[in-house]
Amino acid sequence: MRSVLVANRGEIACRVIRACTEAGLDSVAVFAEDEAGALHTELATRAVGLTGQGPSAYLDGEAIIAAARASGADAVHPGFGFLSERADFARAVMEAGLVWIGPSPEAIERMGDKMTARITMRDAGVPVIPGCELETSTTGEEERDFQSVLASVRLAAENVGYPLLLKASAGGGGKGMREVHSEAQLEDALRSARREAMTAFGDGRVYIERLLRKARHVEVQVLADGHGRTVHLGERECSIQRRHQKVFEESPSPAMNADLRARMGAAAVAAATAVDYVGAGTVEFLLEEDGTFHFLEMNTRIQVEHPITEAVTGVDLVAEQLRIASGEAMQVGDLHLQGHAIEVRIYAEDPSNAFLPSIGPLAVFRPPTGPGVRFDTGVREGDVVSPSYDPMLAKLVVHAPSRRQALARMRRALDDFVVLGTTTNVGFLRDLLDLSEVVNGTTYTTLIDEVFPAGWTPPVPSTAALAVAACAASMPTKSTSSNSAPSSPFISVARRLP
Amino acid sequence: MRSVLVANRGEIACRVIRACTEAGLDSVAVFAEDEAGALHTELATRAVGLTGQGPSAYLDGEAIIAAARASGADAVHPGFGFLSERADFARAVMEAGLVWIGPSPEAIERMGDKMTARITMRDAGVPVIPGCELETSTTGEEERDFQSVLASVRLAAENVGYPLLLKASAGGGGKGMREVHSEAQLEDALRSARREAMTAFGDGRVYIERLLRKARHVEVQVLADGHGRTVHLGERECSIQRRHQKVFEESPSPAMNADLRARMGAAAVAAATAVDYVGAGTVEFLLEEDGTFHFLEMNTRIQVEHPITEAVTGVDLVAEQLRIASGEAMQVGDLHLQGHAIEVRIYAEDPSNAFLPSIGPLAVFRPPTGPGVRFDTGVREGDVVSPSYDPMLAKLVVHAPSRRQALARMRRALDDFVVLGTTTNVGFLRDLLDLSEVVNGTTYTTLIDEVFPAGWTPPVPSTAALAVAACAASMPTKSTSSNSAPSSPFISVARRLP
Amino acid sequence: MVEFRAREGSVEVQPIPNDGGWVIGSLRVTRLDDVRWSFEEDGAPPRIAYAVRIRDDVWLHVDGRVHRLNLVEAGARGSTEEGGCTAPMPGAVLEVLVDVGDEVLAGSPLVVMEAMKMEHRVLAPANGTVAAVHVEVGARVQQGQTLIDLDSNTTEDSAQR
Amino acid sequence: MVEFRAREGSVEVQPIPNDGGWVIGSLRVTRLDDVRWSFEEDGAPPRIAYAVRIRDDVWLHVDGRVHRLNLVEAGARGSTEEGGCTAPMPGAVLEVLVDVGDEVLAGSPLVVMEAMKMEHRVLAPANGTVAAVHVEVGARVQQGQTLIDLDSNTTEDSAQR
Repeated sequence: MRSVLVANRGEIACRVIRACTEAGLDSVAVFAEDEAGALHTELATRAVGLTGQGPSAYLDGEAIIAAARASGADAVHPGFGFLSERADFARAVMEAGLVWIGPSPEAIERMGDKMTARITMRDAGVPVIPGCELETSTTGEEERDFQSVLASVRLAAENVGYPLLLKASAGGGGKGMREVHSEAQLEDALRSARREAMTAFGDGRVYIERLLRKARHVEVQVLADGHGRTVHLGERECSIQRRHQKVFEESPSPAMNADLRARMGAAAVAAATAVDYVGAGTVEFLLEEDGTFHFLEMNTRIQVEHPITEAVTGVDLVAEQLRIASGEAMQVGDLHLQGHAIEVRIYAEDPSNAFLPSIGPLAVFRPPTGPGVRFDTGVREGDVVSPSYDPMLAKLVVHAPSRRQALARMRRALDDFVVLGTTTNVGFLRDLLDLSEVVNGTTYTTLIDEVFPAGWTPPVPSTAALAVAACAASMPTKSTSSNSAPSSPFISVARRLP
Repeated sequence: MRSVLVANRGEIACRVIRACTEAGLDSVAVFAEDEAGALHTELATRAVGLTGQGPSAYLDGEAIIAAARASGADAVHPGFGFLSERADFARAVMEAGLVWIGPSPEAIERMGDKMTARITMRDAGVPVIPGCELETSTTGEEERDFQSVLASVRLAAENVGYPLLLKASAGGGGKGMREVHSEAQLEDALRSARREAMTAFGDGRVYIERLLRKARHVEVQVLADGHGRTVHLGERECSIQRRHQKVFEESPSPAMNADLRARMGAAAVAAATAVDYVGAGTVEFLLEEDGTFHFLEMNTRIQVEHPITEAVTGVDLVAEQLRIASGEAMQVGDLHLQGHAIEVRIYAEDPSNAFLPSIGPLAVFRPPTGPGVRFDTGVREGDVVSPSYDPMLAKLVVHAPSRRQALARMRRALDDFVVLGTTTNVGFLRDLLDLSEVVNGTTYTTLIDEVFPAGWTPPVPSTAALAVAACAASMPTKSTSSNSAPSSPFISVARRLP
Repeated sequence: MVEFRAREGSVEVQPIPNDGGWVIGSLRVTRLDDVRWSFEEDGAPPRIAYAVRIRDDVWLHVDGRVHRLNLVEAGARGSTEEGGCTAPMPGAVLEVLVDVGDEVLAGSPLVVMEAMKMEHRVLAPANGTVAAVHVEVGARVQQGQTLIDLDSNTTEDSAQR
Repeated sequence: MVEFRAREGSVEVQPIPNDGGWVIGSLRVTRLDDVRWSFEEDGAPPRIAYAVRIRDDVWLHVDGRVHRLNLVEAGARGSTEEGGCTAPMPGAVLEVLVDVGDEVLAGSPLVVMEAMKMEHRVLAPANGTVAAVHVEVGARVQQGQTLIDLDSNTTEDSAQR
């Protein structure tokens, strides 16, 4: 392995490219037409333009494999999202004679279809959430098909009981997932979940799980190499979510103890072993107040929140991915968790307006710095946030000796974070950190909805703030043109390091 | 303890101020007239101007105590350098009813006078370097006094043998220290060492130690609280120095093993205990190739290179200093070293011109970022480097799972570091990282002098570099005025966080 | 005179140029660079803020918080639409749930949009009758584009609620 | 035409404006923003550099390395002093080790300075005779200020070495 094509964009592309550089590997970035000059293209040894704008460019597996061949890359790292959990893409990469930096296509398939995953896990002795797989394979949009799916869903729902979760079998990241609290809501929820799943995954199949209230979302990081070793690297608590999107993650979980960690870790290793997993993966569980835990799903890729595990375990997960993909044994010692790490996701969204995605220029963008602060991003001051892509701009990670110190460090970091020109959730996150549930670590997945039922209200500016604003109003409007980077679809930019 | 005055400037002031904020304490910055608007003044809750320009302002203990009183601070953190190892200042702080964040004045005195420290350590069973203390107490500049000192130094030197080191008893940081390779050099060296020591410390006394060649500089971090607990936090290897100034530090030491660490750690704890030490301190040793180690000196303050210990131990040393000073027990568990950390010191100096300090605007200043990279600085783009202060601009610290990965990460970070407008040692450091001695960890204190006997030569620009430069030459010269910050000596600036 | 839209009504601020900076009541404001400002109140130490103007908004970071303040330009008032339901962001229309003449209650969904791979519902801002539908399924719309016109119910009705 | 001082002699570069950028031989250079530049050679992918001009110097960061390139302005040549020993940085004079008329060898110390709390020695650049001493102990000097004038020994002498 000498040169890795990173089939992604934004912060995770930058993260992987830096890991390649540090591993002595060349890196190849790809970019859509509307992302020429983006940070990840500059960090890479070489960058190749894709045809088309927006996410579809990054979803074109054939074009990406062609780019790998044209640029001399001999391996492909998919990051997360996009093609990372597409078994067909993994297979095509391997058939093109390239190294696929991820688990086998078979493992992706068995875990990617959530229904199959449920069954596999049950057979491996891993506890799953009470629920019901549906054998219906119809994925069409026709009303008659829909009515027949609805009938079987209604029947299954009666067995599982309300409230329940309707989940797309091909789903992930909250897409194609709907809470259903009564039979009356079922039809609308089913229609909407199937449509979202069809749009996102081209597969409208759904299944049902009992809705576990006040449960925690706790996931276990696993790592497996091609030499028969599979280990877990402790857990991440990701209970603070909004619309099933994680917002705040921490490691270790405040709900954890050594015995529970050993049991959940063993379950996660069993889950990975059941599909002959190789590489970095995450086994997600719901953890109930009484300590019962249930398999939720397995993410067969690097996770957004991987840095908090890196902080407390001292393991560089992306470096291990590269090492494992090149056929070496992992270099991971005994598990020892050091201190406490927290990640918050910085979204371009408006918490005071139903968290709708926001766009605009990053006219001022000064991320926090200092000891114990890690900031992973794919943007810099002067860039423009477009509506085409996922609104996650960055991940802010802190590591400190204790949970209390980590919370204090995160508050300090958020206070220091200056973003002007695009609305973000920074102020909302800062308020979130003061909630007693967050301070005490008694978090659960519906916390945000329950604490902010009417949304979040931004602070009223002080008189002094208005005075400064009035002076700033007399200044010329800040130029917000983005970098005049090359925009031809076939141009490629690169930086060569010595 | 509610509000801490930080009696320092630059990166260490910023470091301490952030620690105060995270500990829920207010912070008070002080600044010389030529440093109004400096970064540390902005980070603090409140900032107080001192009279005078340059280092002398920060050395005025009375003014600093007055500033603490005026601003309502109830504690003083000295950082390193300046007043940090001045027992009289520590005493004055305590007499003013303020908390001194450091060891007792008695401990500072006994370790600050290097001759007394040698004797104390010998008595405590800690091995010292073969050498000779000189009882001469004359500190005058008169030629007759000098001749009598010279006579006794000459006698002692014969006993110790050449080559030897002439060291100022009041010294530190390489000041007042001279290598003497033959009797012929003795007079010139003595005159020069005494003069430098008189200028820096107001105390010209010197002593003699045998010059240990190819020895490693290995220091042990200790932490002691007021509840009777003293621990060591592993070692730092600081062998790569230039003119006795550390340049590159790492932890753990490549020369260390568990047994040696236990023995050196025990010696360091014995050294601290011998002077009833409380707080964070560092016991420096010379480690010979055969594993023999000798006490060099104890630094009774936080050390420049403390971040590498923080990285591998997970302990926040400055937070512990604050905790211990407020009377609490330290919150440090069993020693567990995770991964490998390296620090390099970024100096405004010209490695191609005898490492002379350089000055200028930081016209472009883009520090490296990314996983495992910590950058502690007191400057930002647009600031101007003045000749008045120590030329250390920043510390670049990396943490990675292994030494090899840490070196790779540091190379990547140095490659990414853009500083234009002021000459720095970044290019030199980058070449240093490729030396086989650094790659293999076989470093010793005279490495730089031996590898770069004729200094360092910058790379020749490529044709492409010249072409870009020629285009940039056609642009208007970059405005390099510093921030038009308030400059009245009595003005104070502050930022209040919510 | 600078006027900002506030949660209710507007706020007027009159900075007076003075000695290289501005004075507003007991406050003194100084510009440090392109984006950094210093301000101090009588007796208190100066503090730092970041502020830039971008078109009709001033964006401000002070005391760890960001504010976006909308400038009311002379003669530009009343531009907010009454009864118009506009696209909250750029995206595609997935479903139109109402027809002209439909009576709707405040909060009921009118249009389903897709943006950034997520569905979003545009809700009725008040009780009313659909007066016009400006988009169809599949249409790409810009932020602020009017999707639906609503005739609000009479003031009497509203007052009764 | 732009001329830079090089280690030996000088280097001339002639950028030709072209299509919003410049062309220099087979290289094409484009400006991205205030400090960032893109350059590409025939066929190779573009690369990024940082470059700014500060008075008579261009500072450049490319391929992980910083270069400081001194511009030779028309008519500004020959300004480097021959035989003058100048202060390498601002600081204070601690000792003057020579008097007018002293013969000195290349590399022998002439003046001891103090700056940033460290001692530095100013050495003779060549063999010669001290022609003038411009500073005394305690004087504060600026960077580049002439401290000592040296009459270099004759060309024959130098040639013999």
